[in-house]
Amino acid sequence: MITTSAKRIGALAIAATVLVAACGGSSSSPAAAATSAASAAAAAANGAAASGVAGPAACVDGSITTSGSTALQPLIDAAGKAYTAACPKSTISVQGGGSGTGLTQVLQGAVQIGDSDVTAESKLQASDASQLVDHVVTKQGWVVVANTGVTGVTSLTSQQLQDMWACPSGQSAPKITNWKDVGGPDLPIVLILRPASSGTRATFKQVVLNGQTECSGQALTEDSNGAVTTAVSQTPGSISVIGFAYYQANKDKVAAISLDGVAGSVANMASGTYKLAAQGHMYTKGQPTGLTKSFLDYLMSDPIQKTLIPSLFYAPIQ
Amino acid sequence: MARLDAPRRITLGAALVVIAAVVLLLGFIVWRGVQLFVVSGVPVTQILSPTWQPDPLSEGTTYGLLPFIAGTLAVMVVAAVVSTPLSVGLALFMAEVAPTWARRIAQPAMEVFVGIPSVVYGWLGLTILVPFLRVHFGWLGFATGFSWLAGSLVLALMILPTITSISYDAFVAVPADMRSASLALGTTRWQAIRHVVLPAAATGVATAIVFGLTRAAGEALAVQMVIGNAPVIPTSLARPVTTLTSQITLDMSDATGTWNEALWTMGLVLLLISLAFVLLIRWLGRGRSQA
Amino acid sequence: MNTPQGASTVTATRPTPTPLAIASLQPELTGLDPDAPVKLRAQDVSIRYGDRVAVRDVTLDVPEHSVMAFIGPSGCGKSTVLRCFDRMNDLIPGAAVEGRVELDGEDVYAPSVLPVEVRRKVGLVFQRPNPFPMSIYENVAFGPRRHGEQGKARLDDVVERSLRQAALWDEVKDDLRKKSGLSLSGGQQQRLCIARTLATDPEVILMDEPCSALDPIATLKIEELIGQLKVDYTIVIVTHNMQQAARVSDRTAFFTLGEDRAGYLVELDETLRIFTNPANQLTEDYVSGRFG
Amino acid sequence: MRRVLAADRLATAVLWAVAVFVILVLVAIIAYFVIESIPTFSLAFLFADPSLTEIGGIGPVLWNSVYMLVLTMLLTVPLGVLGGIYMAEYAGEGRLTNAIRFSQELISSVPSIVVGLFGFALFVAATGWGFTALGGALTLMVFNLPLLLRLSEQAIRTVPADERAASLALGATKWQTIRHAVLPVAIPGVVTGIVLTAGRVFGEAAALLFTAGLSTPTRYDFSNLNLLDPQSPWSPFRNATTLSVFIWKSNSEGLGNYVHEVANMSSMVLIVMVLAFNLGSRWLGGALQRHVSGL
Repeated sequence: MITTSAKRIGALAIAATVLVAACGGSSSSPAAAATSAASAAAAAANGAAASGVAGPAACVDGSITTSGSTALQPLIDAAGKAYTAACPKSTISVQGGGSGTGLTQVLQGAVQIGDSDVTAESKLQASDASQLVDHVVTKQGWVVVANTGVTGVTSLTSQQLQDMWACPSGQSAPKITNWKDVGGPDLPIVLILRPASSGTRATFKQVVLNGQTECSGQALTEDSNGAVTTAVSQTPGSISVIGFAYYQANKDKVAAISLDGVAGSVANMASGTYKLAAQGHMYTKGQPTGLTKSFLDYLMSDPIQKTLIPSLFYAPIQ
Repeated sequence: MARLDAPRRITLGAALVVIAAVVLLLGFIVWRGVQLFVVSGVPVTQILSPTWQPDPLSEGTTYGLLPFIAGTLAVMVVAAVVSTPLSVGLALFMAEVAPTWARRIAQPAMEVFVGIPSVVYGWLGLTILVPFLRVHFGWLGFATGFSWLAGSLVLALMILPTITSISYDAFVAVPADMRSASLALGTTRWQAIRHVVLPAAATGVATAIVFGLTRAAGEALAVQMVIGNAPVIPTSLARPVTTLTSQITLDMSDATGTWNEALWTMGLVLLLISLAFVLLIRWLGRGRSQA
Repeated sequence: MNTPQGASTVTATRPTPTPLAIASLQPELTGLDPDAPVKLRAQDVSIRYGDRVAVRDVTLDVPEHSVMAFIGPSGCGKSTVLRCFDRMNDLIPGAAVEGRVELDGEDVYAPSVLPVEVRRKVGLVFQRPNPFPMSIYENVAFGPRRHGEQGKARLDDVVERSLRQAALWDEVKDDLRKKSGLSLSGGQQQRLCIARTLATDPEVILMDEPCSALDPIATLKIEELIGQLKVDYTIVIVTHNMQQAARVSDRTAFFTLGEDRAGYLVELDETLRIFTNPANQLTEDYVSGRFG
Repeated sequence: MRRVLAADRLATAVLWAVAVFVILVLVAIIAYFVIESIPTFSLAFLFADPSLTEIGGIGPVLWNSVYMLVLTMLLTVPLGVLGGIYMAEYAGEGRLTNAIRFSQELISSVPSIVVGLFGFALFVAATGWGFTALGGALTLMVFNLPLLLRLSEQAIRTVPADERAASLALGATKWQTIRHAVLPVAIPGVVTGIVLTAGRVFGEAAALLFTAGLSTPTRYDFSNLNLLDPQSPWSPFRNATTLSVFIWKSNSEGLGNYVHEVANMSSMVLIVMVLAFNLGSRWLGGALQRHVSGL
């Protein structure tokens, strides 16, 4: 376990982190400060132009890294860019890696914020999860998408999806293996899964499959939203689940399928009628301070919740 | 031990770093790799199960590594089978047949081949090979293109320069005398290659192939991009399979707890596979030095 | 072709016919058969490596069932000339042969002639013993096998006969298949190489300093062997060792380097004559040890 | 006879065909990337910041590749060359030498993903550094050091024994001999070894996924020379996605629109860099050889 090893060398590690963070945070040699100030205006203009989003009310200097959910990544990345564009003396590195990465790494202190599609309690041992503080910053949704060659299927029910995805006990194949059984062309269904450890897969399993196990034996498994999108766009008869933002960026490459008659849209998600959605969590180890706190506060502020979040196809937290 | 002068001590220290790194690496991987059994109490025999059901939320959690081990070996062996004739043929060409001008092209070309990063091969496989297999060989069962064969072909290309350059060295090491002797007996060039050069270089070529296999077993990203990553025992070249390395890259970042420990166990298994190859290479080398 | 230089111009300093004619004048002295047909012939042969002329304008005849020795200082092109008889020069990039090389009156460089065919009739024994890294038996059987001989009994016969001819049979007969050719001593290895050549049933055996890597006793054995082999074969031997040339050969050709660093044939005569009363001053100087 | 000759001709033809095929594949790969890149490539791509939503650029990751290369080499070269000197000059045959050699062979066959896991556990988690260029460089060192040590050893071993004997006969000490007689002659070989090792840093991705990080900070301020400041592009204590990792990442995390173009152009840049490296090293090796032998 990573955690035990980390604990053992804990004291040393914390000392090192503090040292590095301290040096990093307080470092502003006169020369660097001058240059930074000079480029601040340009950078701010640049950033604002790029995101069209106002920066935070007050800047905090420093450097933080967030990692985790690739579904949340576009949002946090854009927010981070908007923040650092306005505050040139801060650095916010946004990494993907997956929800488990985010949770594990924030627990280890490797990053300051861990982004996750699922709660820490569902991923970590209770003793570890209790060290983390949850910040729900947004609501995110996923769209069931199929290859564009699958015509005539615009909506599927949860039951149909279960029959396509889940293995009846003792069976090695799902009940429905051909699109013609759900009103589509005579074409075998190719399931494309995310890794079993992914938050997207966990949410889909919980919300749509009622916890039934996927038939992974004959399915493809792809690493991330991006890889899934590529695979679905290429593979005839394929079906998978991707985040709203990834769908919006690839509308012409994959075909969206409504769930129980409800289209996957920000409005439907915000109103609560679209069920394939989950809260976006950002975890810190203990209460946040400094730039971490400032950034989390910024994420809850109007420019993000009212402007950026809808523009990137997430839903705001009321 | 005699007293060491300063330069000797310093250079020795540098060399010892290599041993230290190996000991540390072995220690770490072994330590983390056995956590699955020691801490989580999973029986060692369970890793030989064909069922990979690591999700703690599902019932019947089973950490069977057989699909990954079998997949790794399967992908690797087919890659070697595809790559060996090409690379040994190319090495023979460069060593025995090529006129000077052709050698001047082939040699730097091999170096460039070695230099192309594996992600580039993976990307090529994903954008060209996978669709190609699906479109043109769909009738053979390549429903998606992501397949055992796709992984093996990408790997075959990647290990080609490795096998080529090592077997080239083996061919060049065969004394020119041997070839002349054969030719002077009135054999054709091919007879000389077939009956003198190839047998004399056989252990060198075998070593080259094992080196290629080692590299194939360890490659992660390129394979993961084209193989489909289905945790099943490989049965058809046209179906998706998975390997130890690709499962590690897929799950390492997201898996926690016992699941995470199982991934480290996969790392340990990989390490044991490469250890076996190193011993095999040493054994081959010993055979050669005795001959 | 250029105007003839080398051999012809040099011998022209004495009003005598060609060297071969001299030999034929004294059959009773040498025991040579003046009517023996010519086995190998080089006529105005020049050999170049790229731009460099290695040997120029060599003309000589080797009669059947005799031994001819090539002697001369290092780099004079003896081996180069030797190797044009079995077209082994073809293997050197950039090597080009001009003039005419004949085996039994046929041009071995004619476009229709394959090197492989020439080499089956003309065997070559190398300076350093070079047995294959396989058993003694396989070494000897190598040539016949490649030439299509499959029958085990016949192969056994060929191996035994060749090893006997090479005077090696008694020393190796007990571990023909057990021992590697490389496990033999240097002299044995060289005799194995000779046996290997004999097994292909050649008509001519070329030997390129076959004893230079051997000790005196092994050398002696090889020399005895050459004496026995000339009954059935035509032999050309390149040697640095003048006593060896004197001991084993019937005729001797002396080569040297010209001003232009290209080798040429100075004189060819029966061996006794070359070592006792050579026609050319250069030859005299060389055989008497004054240069070379 | 005829069959034998036919077999010879056939075999020759097959070997030619194999060679032509392989070279054509290589040419096709390079041509593919060049052709695919031309429509979208601009010089700005080399310097601009990456973007999730538009084509962006690879400025920072290119810088990171170079930075990681230099950092890794700073760590690897002194140890590798000194270790090579030990193996070539001091080590006799013995258990220690055997252990070092076995370690070399073992590490060079350990999958890079396993080395990456090791680096993650040690340099990321245990040290508490998080994902840093330094952690990545140390990880790369772990599996480049044995290679460099081996190559330097070989280069030093090829120096003729006469050179050593001559120096020792003049009364020089062993170290003086190594320093002034052996090393100067071995330098071209050692440099070739260094370049070969360096080439692997460019291409490595799997070992860096879990060590140097996947994020690409933007807005590098090159006047910030504070090496401990994670904002400084010069600092080893910062995330450093290299070009190879970036290609993998853009496939898996890119938002979609320009993934193809970005990955193709990045691959082309990577291949061109590797090519340049190769040619450069040949040229450098040749020049050094002439320089040394001319002395």
